[in-house]
Amino acid sequence: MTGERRSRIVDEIQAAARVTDGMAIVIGGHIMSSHPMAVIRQIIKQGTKNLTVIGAASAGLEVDLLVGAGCARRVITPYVGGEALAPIGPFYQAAVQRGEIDVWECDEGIYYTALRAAALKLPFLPTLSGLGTSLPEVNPDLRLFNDPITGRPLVAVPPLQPDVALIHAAVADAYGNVQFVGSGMGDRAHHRAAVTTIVTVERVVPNEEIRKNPLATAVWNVDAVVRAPYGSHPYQSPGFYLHDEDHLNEYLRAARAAVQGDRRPFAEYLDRYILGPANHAEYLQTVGFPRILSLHEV
Amino acid sequence: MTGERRSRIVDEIQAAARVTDGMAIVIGGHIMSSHPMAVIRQIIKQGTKNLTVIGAASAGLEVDLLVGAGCARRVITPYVGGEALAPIGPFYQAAVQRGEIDVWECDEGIYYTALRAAALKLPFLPTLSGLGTSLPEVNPDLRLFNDPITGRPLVAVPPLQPDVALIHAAVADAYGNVQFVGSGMGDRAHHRAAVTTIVTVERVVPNEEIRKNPLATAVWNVDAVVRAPYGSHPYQSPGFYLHDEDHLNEYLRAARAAVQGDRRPFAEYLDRYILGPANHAEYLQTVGFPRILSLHEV
Amino acid sequence: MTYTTKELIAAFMARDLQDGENVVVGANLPVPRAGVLLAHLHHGPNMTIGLSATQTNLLKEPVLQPFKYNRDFRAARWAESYMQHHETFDSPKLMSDVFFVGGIQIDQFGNSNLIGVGTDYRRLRFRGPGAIGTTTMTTYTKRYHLYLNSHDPRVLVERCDFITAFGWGRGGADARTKLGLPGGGPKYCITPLCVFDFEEETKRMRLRSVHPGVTVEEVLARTGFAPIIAPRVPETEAPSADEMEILRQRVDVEGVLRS
Amino acid sequence: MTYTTKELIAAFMARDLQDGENVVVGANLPVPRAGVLLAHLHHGPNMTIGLSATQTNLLKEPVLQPFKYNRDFRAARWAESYMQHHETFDSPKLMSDVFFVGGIQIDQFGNSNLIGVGTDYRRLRFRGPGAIGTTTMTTYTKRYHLYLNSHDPRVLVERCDFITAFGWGRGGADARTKLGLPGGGPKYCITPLCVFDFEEETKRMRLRSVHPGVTVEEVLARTGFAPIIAPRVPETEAPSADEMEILRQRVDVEGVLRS
Repeated sequence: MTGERRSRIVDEIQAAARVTDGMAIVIGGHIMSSHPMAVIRQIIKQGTKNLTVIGAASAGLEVDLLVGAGCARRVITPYVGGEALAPIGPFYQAAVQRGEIDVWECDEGIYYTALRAAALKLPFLPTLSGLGTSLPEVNPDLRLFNDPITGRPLVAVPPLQPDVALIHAAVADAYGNVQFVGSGMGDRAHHRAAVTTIVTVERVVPNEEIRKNPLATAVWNVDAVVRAPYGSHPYQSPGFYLHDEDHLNEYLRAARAAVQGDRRPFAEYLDRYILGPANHAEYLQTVGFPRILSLHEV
Repeated sequence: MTGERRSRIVDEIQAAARVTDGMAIVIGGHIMSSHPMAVIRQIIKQGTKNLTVIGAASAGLEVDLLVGAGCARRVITPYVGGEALAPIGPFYQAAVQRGEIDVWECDEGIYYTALRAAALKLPFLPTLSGLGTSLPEVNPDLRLFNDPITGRPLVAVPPLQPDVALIHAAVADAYGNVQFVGSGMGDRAHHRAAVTTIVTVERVVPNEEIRKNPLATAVWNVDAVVRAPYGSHPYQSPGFYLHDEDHLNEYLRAARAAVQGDRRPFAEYLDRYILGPANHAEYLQTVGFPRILSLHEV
Repeated sequence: MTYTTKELIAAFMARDLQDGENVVVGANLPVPRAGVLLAHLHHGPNMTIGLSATQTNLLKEPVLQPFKYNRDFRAARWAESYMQHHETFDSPKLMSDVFFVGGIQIDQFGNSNLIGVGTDYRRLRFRGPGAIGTTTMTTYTKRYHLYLNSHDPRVLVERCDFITAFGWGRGGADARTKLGLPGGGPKYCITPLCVFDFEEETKRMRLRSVHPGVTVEEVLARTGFAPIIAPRVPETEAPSADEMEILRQRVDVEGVLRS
Repeated sequence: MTYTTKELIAAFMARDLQDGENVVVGANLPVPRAGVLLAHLHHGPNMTIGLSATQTNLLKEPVLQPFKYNRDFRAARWAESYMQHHETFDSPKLMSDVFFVGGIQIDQFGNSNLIGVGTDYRRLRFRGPGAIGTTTMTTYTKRYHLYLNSHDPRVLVERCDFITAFGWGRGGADARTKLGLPGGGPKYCITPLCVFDFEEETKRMRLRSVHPGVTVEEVLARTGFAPIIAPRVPETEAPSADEMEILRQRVDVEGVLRS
C-alpha cells in the first residue's frame, strides 16, 4: 500500500551541492530584499565556477558578491546595485569594464519575457520593448523582426532557462508549499522557468499551517526546502527583519578596495563570513546575535 | 485642498448600461461558477444586440442564454456547456450549426494568449498550441509562421480586446479593490485585457476589511462595483452558495424546446426571470427565498 | 473479487501514474477521477492532486467525497495552494503531467476532435462543445490517455473531420518532434471494450488488451478503422484486491463506477 | 514662503499628475516620491499609489514616513493590494501611468542611457547599473518625466552612446508611432536648474522654465546640446502655500528635500 509523503527538507550544504560548475542559476528577491543568501554563501564556499548568474529583475549586491568571489562567467539582470548605498555593484562594474564577464543586456520587461519563453518552451517571444534602443545591438540574442500578421517591427526575445532557481521565502512546509510575506517579488517567474527550484525559508511550518491559508501559497511543488532563519541576511526578509546596512557597507568597502587593487579586505570578508563558518548557523554566530536582533522593524 | 475618495459603486442597471450594441464583452467565472449574472440579465433586458461575447476560458450556460436571447453576433470561448447537465449549450449548438453566429475557434491556451496580446498591445503572440490541428484552418485569424530565430513553425495569435470585462467576486470595497474566495478563475486575465472592468460582488465591505488581507486583493482599480448578493445565481459563488441545478434544468428544458421550434417555454423563462423583474432584487424575489436559501454547502 | 469495467479502467489508468507526478482531477470525469485518486492512495503518496483550482495531497482523507462539477468550490476545502486558471498556461510545470482527453472523434493516430462533425466547418452536422484546454494541454503534457465512455465506429474513425488535439498526426514516431511539440503525445486510448496503445514506429493504434468478456472481433466490429492486432491479445489486467479496496472504501464510496 | 529647488521640482511634478491616475513611488527617488505623494494629498484623492510592491491610497495618513529603499517592506503596511513584480509586465493597466526616468546620459530628443559611457560596448569607459525597467515602462507609460539630480553637460548630451529608453529617437512627432510604441513618451526633462519640454514638431528639448535665480546662459553653459530657447523663458512656477504645507507637514517631515 501507499507509503509516507516524503520530506523535501535539505540543509544549505546539500542544497548548494545541486549547483555545479557551468550551470545557470536564477536568484530571487529584489535589490535589498529576499535573497537566498545561506545557499549563495555556500555556493561560494564550495567553489563553484563559470556560473551564468541570472539575478533578480533588479538584483542586489549578492550578484556583485558572486562576481567578486569568481563564481560568475556571465551575468543576466537589468540592475546590479545597492540603491543609495551603491548605485552599481563595484565588482560587477569593474568586471564588465575589464571584459572579464559577459553581460546579456536587457531590461526587466525583456528579462521576464525571456523567462516566460523558457517556461513555455517557445523559441522566442515578441516584445515592443527595445524598439529604437541599443539593446538589440549590444545583445545580439535580441533580434528585430517583422510581425507576421501586420508587418510591424518587433523584438524577438529568446528563452532564458535557469537550471536552478534559488528563492528565499517566509515559510514552507516539508512538502514544498511556499508562502511569502508580501508579493514574493518576481520569484514565481523564476520557478516557472527553472528546471529545479530550491527555497530557503525563515521557518518550516506544519502542512496544517499551510492549509489554513492556501491562497498565500505562492509556489508549490518545489524540489528542496532549506530551513534558514535570517537566511536573507544582510538583506531584508519581509515581515522578519530589515537589511543590515552596516554589514553591506563593510562589504562595499572591501569590494571597492578590491577593484582598486587591494584585495586583502575582501579576502578577509570572505574568510570571516563565507569560507570560515562551517554552515549558516556558524555564519550567524559570526555576525552575532546583537547585530541580528538589532535588525527589527519598530 | 484634496477632496474625498470617490465611490465606484453603481447598481446593476447603471453597470449594464455601459455595455452597448456591437461591443466585445468578456464574462468571468468557469462553467458552473462565478458568472456576473445580475448584469448579464440586465444586458438582455435592456436589449443589447450584436455583442461579441467572449465567454470564460470554459464558459457555462450564461453564454448560451445570451445567444438564445439574441444578444450575440459572435462567440469566443473554447467551451460552452453545463458539464453533466448539458455537454453543450443548446442555443449555442443550434446557432452555430445554422450559421447564425460566428465562432472564433480556439482552445484555452490560445484564448489566454490572445487576451495577453491585447493586454500588452502586441500585434500577435506566438504559441505551439494548434500546430498540426485544424484550428488555423477554421480560424483564419490564427496564422502559421516561422520563428524568426530558429525557423521553427509556430502559430501567431492576434490580440482579442474586450471593451468590458464583467466579473463576479466575493467582496470589494467602494474603491474597486476586489477579493475572491478561492482562485478567481481566469478573471485577472480578463481585467488585464479589457478597456473597462465591472465587478459584481456578494458583499461590499469597508476599505479597512480589504486592508486586513491585501494579499487576497486579486484585482484593483476596477471601474465599477455592483452590490449583488446571490449575483451569480443560478451558478455557484465560491464560499457563498452552490449552483441551482433545478433552475438550470428549467432553463435547459426551455432552451431545448426552443431549438426544436417551440420558443414558448423560453419566452416564458425570459419573461419570468429577466424581462419581468425590475432589478436584481426582484429577480431573487421571483426565484424566492426558499430556493435561494436551499443552495447551501453543508 | 468482481469489478465493473469502469473500475477496471480506473485501475488501468492508476497504474500508469507515478509517484511524484502532478495530476489534475477532472471532477466531471468519474473514471479518470477515480484512476488518479487510486494511484495517489495506492502508490503515489507524493503525487500532487489538482482539484477545483487547487493543489493538494489527500493521503489523510479517509473518504474522498466526489463532486459532480469541475469547479465545485467544496472540493477546495483540502487546498494546499490555489491555481488561477490562466496561470496554468504560464508554464507546463503548473500543468498536469498526465491528462485525460475525450473526443467526439478520435482517429487511428490518436488525433482528437471536439469541434464538430461535418465536411463544411460553416455547416457542421453536429457542433461539439469546443476544444476546451485540450489543444494546449496535449501540446505540453508528458503523456495523455484518450478516454471514451462508449466504443463506437462513428467516434473511433479513420480520420477526424477536424483535429483539436494533435496526437500522432498522420503517423510516425517523429510526428510530434517534427512539429516541435514538447509533450509526449497520447499513450493509450481506453474504451469500455479495450485498451489501445500506439505501435512504436507507425504510431497507429494497436489493440493492447481487451476487457474481460470482450472479443477482438467485437472490438473490430465497433471500431471505424483497422487497428494493429498482435497475434495474441491479452485481457486487460484485473484490479488487485488492494486496488479494489481503496476504490470502494475511499475513492468511490458512492459507487459511481459500479452504476 | 521660501522653498528649496527640490521642493520646487516636487511641486512641478505633482502638478502634472491627475486625479485617478495610478502612479508608482520609487522610494529611492526622494524628489519624485514627494511629487507623487504631494499630488495625491493635494488634488489626487483617487490616485492609486504604488509603494513597495503594493497599491494603496494614503489620504488618511497624517504623515507619510519615508523609506530609503525600493522594496522596504515597512512601506507595505498601508497595502490595499500587492503586485508581483513580473505581473507588472502582464499589462500596462498594472503599470504606472506616469514614470520618472533618470540616466547616465540623456540626449536632446529625450532618449536615455543606463548602460554605460564609451564608444565600444565591450570596453566601456564607465559601466552603468543597467536599464532596470525603463525600456519597457517607457514603451507603455502614458507619459514620463526625465529627471536628473545634477545638470551636467556630460549627462545632457547631443547624442547618447547607448539608448536604453527610447524618447523621441532622432526627433519628429511621429518618432514613436512609427515604431509602434504605445506610450506617450517623455514630456519633461527636469534638472536642478530648469525644466525642458519637447517642441511639438521636432520633439527636440526646449527650455520651458528656469528655476528661480538660474539664468538661461547658465543652463546653456551646462547643457551638452543646444536646446530650443523661446524669446522669453519664464521662471518655474513656485509652489503654493497649500502645496508647501502638505510637503512639509505630511510628505517630507524629515526634510530630505530641504537638505
